[in-house]
Amino acid sequence: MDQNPPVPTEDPALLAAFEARIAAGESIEPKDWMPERYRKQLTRMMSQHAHSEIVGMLPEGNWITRAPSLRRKMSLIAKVQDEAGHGLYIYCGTETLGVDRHELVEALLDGRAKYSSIFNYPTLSWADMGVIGWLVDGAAIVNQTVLAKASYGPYARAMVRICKEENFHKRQGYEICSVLANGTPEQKAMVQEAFNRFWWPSLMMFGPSDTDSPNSAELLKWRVKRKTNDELRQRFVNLTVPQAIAIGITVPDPDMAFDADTGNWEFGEIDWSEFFEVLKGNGPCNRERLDARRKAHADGEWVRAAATAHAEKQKARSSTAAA
Amino acid sequence: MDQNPPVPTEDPALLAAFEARIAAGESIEPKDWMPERYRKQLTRMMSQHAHSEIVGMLPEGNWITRAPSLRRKMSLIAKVQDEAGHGLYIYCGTETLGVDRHELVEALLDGRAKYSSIFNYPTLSWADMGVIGWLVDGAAIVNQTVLAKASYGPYARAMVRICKEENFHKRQGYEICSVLANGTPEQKAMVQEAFNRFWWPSLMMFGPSDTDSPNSAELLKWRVKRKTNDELRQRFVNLTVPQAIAIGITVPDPDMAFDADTGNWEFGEIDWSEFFEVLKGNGPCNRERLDARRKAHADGEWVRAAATAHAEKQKARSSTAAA
Amino acid sequence: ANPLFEYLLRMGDDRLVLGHRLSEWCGHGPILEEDIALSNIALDLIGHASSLLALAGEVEGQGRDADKLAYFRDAVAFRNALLVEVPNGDFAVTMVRQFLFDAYSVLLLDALSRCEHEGLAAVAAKSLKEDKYHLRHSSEWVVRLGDGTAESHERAQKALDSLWRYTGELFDHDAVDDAVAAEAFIAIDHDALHSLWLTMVKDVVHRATLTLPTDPAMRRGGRRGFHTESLGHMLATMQIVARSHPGASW
Amino acid sequence: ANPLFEYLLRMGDDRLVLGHRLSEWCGHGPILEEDIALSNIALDLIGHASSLLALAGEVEGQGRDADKLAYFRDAVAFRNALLVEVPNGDFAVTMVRQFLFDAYSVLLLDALSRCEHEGLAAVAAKSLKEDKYHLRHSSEWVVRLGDGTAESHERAQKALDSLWRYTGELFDHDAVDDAVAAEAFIAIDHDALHSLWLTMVKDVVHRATLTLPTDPAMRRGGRRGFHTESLGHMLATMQIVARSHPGASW
Repeated sequence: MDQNPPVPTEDPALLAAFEARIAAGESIEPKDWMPERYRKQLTRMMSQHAHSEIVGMLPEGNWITRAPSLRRKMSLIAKVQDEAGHGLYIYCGTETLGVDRHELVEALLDGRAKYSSIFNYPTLSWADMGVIGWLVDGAAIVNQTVLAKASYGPYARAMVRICKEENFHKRQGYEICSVLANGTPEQKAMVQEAFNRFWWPSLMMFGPSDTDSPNSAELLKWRVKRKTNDELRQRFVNLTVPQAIAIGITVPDPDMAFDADTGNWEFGEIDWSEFFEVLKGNGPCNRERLDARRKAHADGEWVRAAATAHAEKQKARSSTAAA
Repeated sequence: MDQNPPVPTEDPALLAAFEARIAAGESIEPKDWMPERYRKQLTRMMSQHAHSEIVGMLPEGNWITRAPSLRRKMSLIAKVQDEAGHGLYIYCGTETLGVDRHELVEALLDGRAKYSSIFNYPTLSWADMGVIGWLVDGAAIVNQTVLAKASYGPYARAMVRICKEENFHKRQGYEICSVLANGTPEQKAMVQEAFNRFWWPSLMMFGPSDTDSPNSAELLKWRVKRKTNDELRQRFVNLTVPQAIAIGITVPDPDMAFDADTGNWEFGEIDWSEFFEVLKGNGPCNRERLDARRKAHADGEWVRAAATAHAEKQKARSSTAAA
Repeated sequence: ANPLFEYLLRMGDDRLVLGHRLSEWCGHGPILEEDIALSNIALDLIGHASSLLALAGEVEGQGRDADKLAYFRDAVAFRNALLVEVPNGDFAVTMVRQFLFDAYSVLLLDALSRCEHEGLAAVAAKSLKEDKYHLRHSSEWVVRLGDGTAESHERAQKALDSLWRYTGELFDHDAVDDAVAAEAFIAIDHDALHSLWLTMVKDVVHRATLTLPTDPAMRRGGRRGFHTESLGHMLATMQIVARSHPGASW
Repeated sequence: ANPLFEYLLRMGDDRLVLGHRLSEWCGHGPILEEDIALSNIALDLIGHASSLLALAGEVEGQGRDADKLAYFRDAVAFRNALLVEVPNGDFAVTMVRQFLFDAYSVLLLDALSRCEHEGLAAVAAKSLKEDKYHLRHSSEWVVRLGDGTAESHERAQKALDSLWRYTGELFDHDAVDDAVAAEAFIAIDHDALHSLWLTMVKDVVHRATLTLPTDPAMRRGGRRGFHTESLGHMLATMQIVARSHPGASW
């Protein structure tokens, strides 16, 4: 999908009407006219989001078989299952924009489609399960709460539904961390170490400063994006740092300091080179994530073929029966 | 391989000379004349022994990756490696009888060849590693010490070499059990439970009472077999029971009692139905053992083909170079 | 020594082990919708296991709760049937294994929901609803695979042939069953159960255009702790974190 | 905090993890003679690991012996290079991985056998002999596979392509290396090592009729505990018995 195709010639009257609707805060629905670029941007955002949910099942799925209590095991299965459901739901949303789900899946497996960079980090301890719920779902919620007022109706509504579940996941993740932070010395060390690994990558989830982000201006204009990356990132930091303090977790940032005037927790410079490496496909797990999805897809080929064949046989039988 | 083929007509003079040599305690070597049945019996015994060593790598190989100390890990790898070496050595021995190793392997993978029944039992705890060394190698040694005086030279010599290593394995196995028996309550329970599982099956390793064993009479005559199954079994029990008592392990046999007159530890009735089920292929692990060997063989096909292809290329190159 | 404890362990371990096996599919299913379905079933089964093991722990009366039983017993102490511990294999093995178990479980729980042990009857009744969904799902898949493509048919038949030997154990009855019948009024007619199960299975196998295997020798031992070598490896993964932090809370 | 301890951990963990991976082949090798050879190499490596970890524990001075370090650390505390933890894959992956490591290890141990830390120099000298056999064995196999059949060639190339990204890490040098050079007089010229290694590798790759991969981005992190997701699963199996009986002797 092009990021910057030549701007197709849109009917100026239609375009003006469209932008007026946006400015008035109206919801754009599937059957409404929309500029081609708007359709493309929405497709890109929604498909990236869906891919993120699907790929996001893997880092957490990695710990299901090792979850240390039956309750945590069940919660984790349910969380991963929710993510699959979110992915499905958003894929259905992309279909309202005229995109075939199978094309999207192919783009993902080919390595052409993007998904949230955070899922290219490996999960190395049980504590990652708490930290991911807390920080990653937490960051996603900050992003999505705002998207819930996005101009495209199906996307906005999907965000409302998904946010509800993700708020629950975030609370559960924080609870896991809280129990660990109040546990044995080994558990305390485990959760601090996990937090140290995920802190900066979760700040990077909001994307680079908008001056560096090619899509931002357009998306803000169309109210697809409602806040800048930096604004959202700051909101996330302000929410999260007190939570960390409350359970005795240290933020691995020597430059972090509370600014009483702004009410912001000021933080240090982000090393964006890591982010761009991950985006390029050179993150810790990029290859493993894609390999896992490809394997599942390839291994499942005969199963899907069987389901299709059986459905066709059933159809043929009922036609015959009806005839 | 037939157990009871029609007796081929052997030259009575050659047969008489052969039996005289046996009676005199002479060693029969590969180039000596031997009755066809003798050749067949030896091939059967030796190939079963080789197969047993190879299949026997699996129950112990099952715990290499979980060995709880570096020293035990290394010992176990070495033990399994020794077994592979024994198998190889005996396969070479069968080649002196004119049998192709690949035919033997094929017979094993096809399920046509026999191997010691004991290896059809699964290894379910770390303590099994101690118990197997102690009881299974222990029983094998009792069998083999006698076979070391067997009439067929290559087999007798193989037994001498192998027995040396197996004595070491037996002592190591007993030492593992001793440490467990003197360890934590959980370790004590673990080794007692493992002993309970392997006791009766190791008694069965000596085979049924000779009245029930089709090959015994002939093998005794030809000094391939030197003692009856029951004699060997009793010897094993007499050796082993005091060893168990010494480390506080209870033999799971309510009928066990020491007979001061004979000096034998008398033991209860063996349930031979289990043995015959295992022989028939219905033991706990028969299928898994064969599946594992078949998989290794099948997965290794391309590797063996590569080695052959490369060797041929090398040969062609040196011929060309020489030419 | 405590037959009701043993009995509940058997039921709890069946569902814990099977639920864990199913959970190994998360994120690796052949279809997204199926990933969700398998996760659902895994969730249900682990929930049932949780209730059953909790009940077992109460009956044992030595302070062991469901987690203690799940995470701190070795393989030889597990009492699940061998069927549920066999590795997932391909999707056909997973679905055939599931179907063979679901058919048994629905019949068993239906009978148990009417037994006189209140605690067990309640758990059975509650779990039965979900089991019926499981059975519908797995039998539909067995039919889909058996009567799908040539490849899926072959895989399904292979699965059925290799798993059949584990089905006898589900209907065994021993001293533990006799004791709970006498002491706790949990009286299951195993032969009748087996007969009903066979009828259900034959029907689905037939609709799936598969062939019912002829009885090979049945493999048993799980009810007495004589497991296959797979269980130990499965438990290594399942228990490692809990065992690495004895006494810790999660 | 203790760079020499970190350094020895890196070396010990490399050989422990690689030795463990190789030991997974026992009983499953493609040829009986090769089963024996792989076991031999696994044995040697675990022996080297044992010595190195014992030395590490002494240097750390907190009472941890080799077993304590091997069995009671979590994945994030391991310091092996990523190359050695990747799953065995097929025989080509195993052999290529082995060759890439053996070439590095022989050069490293040769240099270390002359370093001024007596304990380490002794371990290095002793291990070097065995490593040379390993290198001969693995390079012969890489050639055999690369210049064998079309299938073995393809598998060997695939293996090389997928493992190449882990080789950069072997020659990284960081503050730990600087510190041990300064404090313990263990000064390895990593660039020179890399250069020599590349020469050896190119020679074998050429004889194997394989193509040297072009540098993709290198994967690193093992030296700081940022492992792949494979290591944790490997350790679950490796450590489960020891962890289940804390404080016990074996």
